[in-house]
Amino acid sequence: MSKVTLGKALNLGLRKALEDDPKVLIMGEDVGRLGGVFRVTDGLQKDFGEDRVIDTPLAESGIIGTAVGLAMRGYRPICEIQFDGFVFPGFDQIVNQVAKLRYRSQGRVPMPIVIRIPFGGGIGAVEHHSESPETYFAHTAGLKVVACSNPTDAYWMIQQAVSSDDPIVFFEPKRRYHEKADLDEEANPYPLHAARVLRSGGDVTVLTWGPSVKTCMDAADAAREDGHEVELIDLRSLSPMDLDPVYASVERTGRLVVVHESPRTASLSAEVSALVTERCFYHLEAPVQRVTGFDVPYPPARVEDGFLPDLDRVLAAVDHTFEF
Amino acid sequence: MSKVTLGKALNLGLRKALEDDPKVLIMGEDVGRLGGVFRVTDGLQKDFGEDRVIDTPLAESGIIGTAVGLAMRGYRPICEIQFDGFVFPGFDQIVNQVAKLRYRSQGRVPMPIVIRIPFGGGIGAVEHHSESPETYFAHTAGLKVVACSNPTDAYWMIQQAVSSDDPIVFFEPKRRYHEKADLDEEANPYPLHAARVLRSGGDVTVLTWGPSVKTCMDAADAAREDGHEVELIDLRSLSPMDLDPVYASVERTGRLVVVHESPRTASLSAEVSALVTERCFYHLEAPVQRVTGFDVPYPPARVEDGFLPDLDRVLAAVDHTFEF
Amino acid sequence: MTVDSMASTRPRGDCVQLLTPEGERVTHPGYEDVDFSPEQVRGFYRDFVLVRRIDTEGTALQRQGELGIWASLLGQEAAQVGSGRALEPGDFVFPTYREHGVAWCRGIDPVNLLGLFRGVDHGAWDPAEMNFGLYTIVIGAQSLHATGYAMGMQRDGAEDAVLAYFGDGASAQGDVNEAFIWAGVFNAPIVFFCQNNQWAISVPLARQTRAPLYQRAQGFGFPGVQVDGNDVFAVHEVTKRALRGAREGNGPTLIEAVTYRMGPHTTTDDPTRYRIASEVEEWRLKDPIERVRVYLARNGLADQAFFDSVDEEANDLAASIRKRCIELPDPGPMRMFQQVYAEPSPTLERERAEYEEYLAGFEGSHA
Amino acid sequence: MTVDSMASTRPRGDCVQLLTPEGERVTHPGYEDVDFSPEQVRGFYRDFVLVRRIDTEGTALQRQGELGIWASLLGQEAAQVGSGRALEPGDFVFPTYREHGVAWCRGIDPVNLLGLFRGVDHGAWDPAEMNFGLYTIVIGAQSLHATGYAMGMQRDGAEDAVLAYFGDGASAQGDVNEAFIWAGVFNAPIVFFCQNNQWAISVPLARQTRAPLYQRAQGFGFPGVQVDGNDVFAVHEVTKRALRGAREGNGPTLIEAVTYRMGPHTTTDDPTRYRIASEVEEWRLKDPIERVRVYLARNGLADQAFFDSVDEEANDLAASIRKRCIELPDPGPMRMFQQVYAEPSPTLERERAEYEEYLAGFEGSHA
Ligand SMILES: Cc1ncc(C[n+]2csc(CCOP(=O)(O)OP(=O)(O)O)c2C)c(N)n1
Ligand SMILES: Cc1ncc(C[n+]2csc(CCOP(=O)(O)OP(=O)(O)O)c2C)c(N)n1
Ligand SMILES: [Mg+2]
Ligand SMILES: [Mg+2]
Repeated sequence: MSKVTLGKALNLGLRKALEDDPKVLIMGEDVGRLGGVFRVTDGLQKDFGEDRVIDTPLAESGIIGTAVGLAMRGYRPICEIQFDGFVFPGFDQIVNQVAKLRYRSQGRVPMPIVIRIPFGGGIGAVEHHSESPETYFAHTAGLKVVACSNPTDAYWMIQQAVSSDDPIVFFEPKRRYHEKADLDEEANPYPLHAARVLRSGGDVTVLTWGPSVKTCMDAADAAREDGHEVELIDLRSLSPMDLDPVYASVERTGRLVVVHESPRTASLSAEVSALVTERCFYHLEAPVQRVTGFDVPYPPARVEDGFLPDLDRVLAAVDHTFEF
Repeated sequence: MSKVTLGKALNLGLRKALEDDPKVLIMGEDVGRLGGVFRVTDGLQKDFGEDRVIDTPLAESGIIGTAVGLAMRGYRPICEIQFDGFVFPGFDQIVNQVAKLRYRSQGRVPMPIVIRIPFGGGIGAVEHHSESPETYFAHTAGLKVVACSNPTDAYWMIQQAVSSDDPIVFFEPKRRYHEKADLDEEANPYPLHAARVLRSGGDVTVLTWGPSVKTCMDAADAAREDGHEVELIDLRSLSPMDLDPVYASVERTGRLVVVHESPRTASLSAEVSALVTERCFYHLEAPVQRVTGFDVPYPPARVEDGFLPDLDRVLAAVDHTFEF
Repeated sequence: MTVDSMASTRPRGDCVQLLTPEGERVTHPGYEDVDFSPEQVRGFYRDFVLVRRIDTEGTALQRQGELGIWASLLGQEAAQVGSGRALEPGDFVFPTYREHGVAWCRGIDPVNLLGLFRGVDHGAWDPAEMNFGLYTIVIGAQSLHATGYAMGMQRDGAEDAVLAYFGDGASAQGDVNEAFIWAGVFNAPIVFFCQNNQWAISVPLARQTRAPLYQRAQGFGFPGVQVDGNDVFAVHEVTKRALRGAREGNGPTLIEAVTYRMGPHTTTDDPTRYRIASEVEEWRLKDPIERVRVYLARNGLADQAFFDSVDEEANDLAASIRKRCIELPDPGPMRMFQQVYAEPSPTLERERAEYEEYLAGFEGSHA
Repeated sequence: MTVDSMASTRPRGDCVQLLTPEGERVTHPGYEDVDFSPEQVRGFYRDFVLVRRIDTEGTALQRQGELGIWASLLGQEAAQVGSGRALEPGDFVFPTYREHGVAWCRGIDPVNLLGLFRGVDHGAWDPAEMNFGLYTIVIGAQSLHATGYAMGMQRDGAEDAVLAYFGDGASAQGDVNEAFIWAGVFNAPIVFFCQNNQWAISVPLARQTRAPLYQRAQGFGFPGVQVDGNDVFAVHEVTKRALRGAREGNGPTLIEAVTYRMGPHTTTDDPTRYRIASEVEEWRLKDPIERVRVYLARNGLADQAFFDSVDEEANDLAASIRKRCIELPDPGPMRMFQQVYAEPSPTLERERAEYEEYLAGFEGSHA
């Protein structure tokens, strides 16, 4: 076991995927020679060649659209979108083609495409570089959506995504790229579409994903000092959502806080709230609380600390669940 | 007062908008000579000229993107997207530009753009012609989103949308284009962003919009026969949502059913459920019920009756709220 | 103009034509050696008649309520058959929604084209089996799929090519232009085949481009050829050469086939609202079938028996299509939940199960 | 090639150059009459030095943590000043995120460029007041805004034009090509100014296009001109003519200014990972400023006192920018909720109010 960063774990996972299947390709802007602006594909073009790790022209619709054709030809393309805000020029190809071709063809045309998107804020960037667009994709039938939050998950989830025959939008918490943890390359991987209880606790359930997992872990530590034991769940798969552990937890705690960076209206926390309320109607001691980005465009960097759910806002929501 | 179709009411409203302000333009595919594939812009190019009613090249990003430039120049463009599924090639310009330019410029660059989208199913069409993409826009901060459901609203709402200084995505229930009702052109228009109680009832609240309003009205009639008085609310404004009448109603009825055609996951009914549960936690007799499209791509026309919320599914949900 | 003017554009005479509307065989610089065997020409004629008959049947079925809509190829038979018959077995086609003639050349059972228009499916054939992609409705989207597919062929070391269809209207879409970029940069084995039928629904060509379409290619670094799209000889030869070039590693070509949409955009369209009858009449004189019939007859390459037998074949085909169309099984509501994903989604499974239970409730109540 | 080959492409000699890297005044067919007054040339030089100093200061401020990031224009001064100084007051500019030199020509206070990179705002000037759009980060998006704006000018009967900037990488985006379509079809008064600085981050020009970029225009039906982007004389004259043509109703022109990004893509980039030092060195010999300095000195158009005074002005400007940058007020968290909409949104009002209350809670706890 070695300590690696989340970015390096993705790099190792991608390398493994390229090694394991000659049909796997990587394509995107600057993914080749440069190794990606976050170095996630560092060294891969050198080792697998320009035909498999492809620096593309600067056009996201082109990246996704040609990946569709490559998939039809039997390839398994992994597309990198450079930053969250730049996925939208490729949105039509994702929503109208990637998501629908299997359905359109009654299963004859598989779409084993992975679309990697570094997402979320907190890196002090200019506009379009800090967004959390996961809701758009989770709302789109035909896609699957996952988000990793730590090096071990990153390493395994990217490989599982690549070997899935369904198209997967793969979110990477960009401000956690440099965080290190032990990576066990021999471990039995956890299922891709399963949520994971990271910490058990009987007082209140906190559900989150991606970059907010660490925030919530810190909040759980702080809550303990306030006398509240938090059960922390990393959702991991945003579509389909695996809410069984959440239902089970809420049936014990009666309290749920959902935390994410994307704007609130019609977000995944709304869906979780609706489903949990439906399922645990008689168990809830308080309405589901949501700690989210606000319904504003992502603000300038010097304002983002206010936009992002932080430890204090999570704690305030946890406290609030005890006020009903 | 005259009886006109919903499509004709829109046509009259657009004509009024063109008459009232020389800066108003209409642009889109086939909106000129043909008058639009649904004839909503019929006769307008003839009367206002090719410079104001513009047949554009076939490119949605171009339509929205040039509208942005025209708006910066002081014009008020009304863009027609021919069918719901074809808005996605223009999605980037809508999400990254139309929605964000006011914010980006600290209010210096207004974006008085209306994007008209005929939406929803039930017309037996081929793929991409029957979708309900309202959630994507309601989730996008910086946009406002409305849906009309009857001729009078159509007539007034389109004019209100055009005179708003905010960008508005304007949904038109395409399978209701031919439905007729009285149009009072002298009436005091109802506020654009307000929900409207269409029918009072004390047993259960039903909230919906667009093409499902008629479905729910029929369901309310049927429910009465079953002994349930339905309070029916037309949401009208999907962003921002005006839920005050819904809260007030649910505080009386304790029961809420939300009905829409778009797929369910992370849709507006999820948001309504989350908000209503938060606000009316102690009043709810049953969890909020959702009657929606399923989480599948829009199916072939001969299957769409199963996909679309119909009277029976609404009634079943209404009944279900009494089972808690 | 105040700055360097455009390089000179091709003269109109550059439009390749090998058979005039009057059925006269002519030649074109660089095309002197081209030859078609009588059998081949009779083959084109047969394709024409059958394809037009399929199309007429589609329109008739729509009128009778058996199809929700139909997109007629009337007038574009030469563009489609000429190019479709230039394909080698390993080549792969990406169609729009109007390529019934190309589908025919690829061996797609015509009844399989109808499911989409009847609303029983979104496309009924296996692209991998027929080397013919599904009909694509979002304008221009398939041009990028085609380019990606061609890049796959390249990576496979295959000596095949892609033939990608789109319309004059589609030429304005970002996707089509991005496809030109990609194909040029990667030297992909692809032929872009633009059927310029003069109209995108009600919008005329001049609203989609300021320069002739075939000239677009040059600015992207590959050749563009304009061809009389109603002349099957010219279309066939130009497409054959372009496909061969692609297979041999010379990269992409754009072909602009100048043709005309004789009918409405689809059965729901009323073209009298936006175009004048005389324009249609003018194009009727350039009918792609008539000129081949005249050519065959005048040169003694086919007799009345041949023409009669083709007509008879067309009648039989029409009857069979009609019958099988009406018999197409309705998919039933549960189709809705099938093949959304390769690997099951619990969310969808739950929705499916609940809906099944809901439907079962009705059965109970009817029992 | 197996099908009709491309029409001949312009010879390299078509690239307009009026001042060599060695500072020698040359001419180009059609440009024999061009003349620049000594004052004008000294003006270019002054612009160059000040703009480069603004840029150096941007990089320095980033290194010292005062800016989050900085996109340097180093090497592109002639392309930007040459074109920027060709503008008439009524013309309107659509920049990318690197047009600091054009902003300077439009009279934008340089400190206003820094807010975006410091993270205090997304753009600090009023486009309508400065006739200079906000910096646009989504590659290519502004090309369509520019075209729409030009269509607005057309409708207003204004005798003005739009100047739209984008990069070599941007030329591959669908939006840019759609802008070409629109501009051509509507004969919009717009000049597309492509700074081909050879790189899109780490991706070289050859990955964005197979043909030289200026040739793209021809396929869309309007002229394309290639110009030595490091030659301020040539850039200025070519841009002036294109803008004049646009104003006079001759429609769009594409200008490809061949230049080089001497620095990293932004301060976070490390270009040694993807390009070789000798390429950079080669371009250093083509420095746009040096050739004007040599021209001025050799022709006795400026003395040492002039050069010294410009340097001094640059020092003062840099000091002022630095001071005012550091003093830029922090917007404070409530900025987040401002100007999302023109007319209030109850949803947002509630979020704002709740957050304000939440923040107030802290103040209480600190009191
Ligand atoms: C992205 C998109 N926008 C709009 C439409 C609606 N639409 C269907 S066909 C058509 C015109 C297509 O014209 P062209 O490309 O010339 O092909 P043709 O129909 O003439 O064969 C339009 C606008 C669509 N299908 N897709
Ligand atoms: C749509 C989009 N995709 C990706 C990016 C990330 N990105 C920023 S600059 C850049 C390269 C731009 O190259 P070019 O157009 O040549 O302009 P230059 O930076 O050289 O001035 C990329 C890929 C972006 N800003 N927008
Ligand atoms: Mg056409
Ligand atoms: Mg560049």
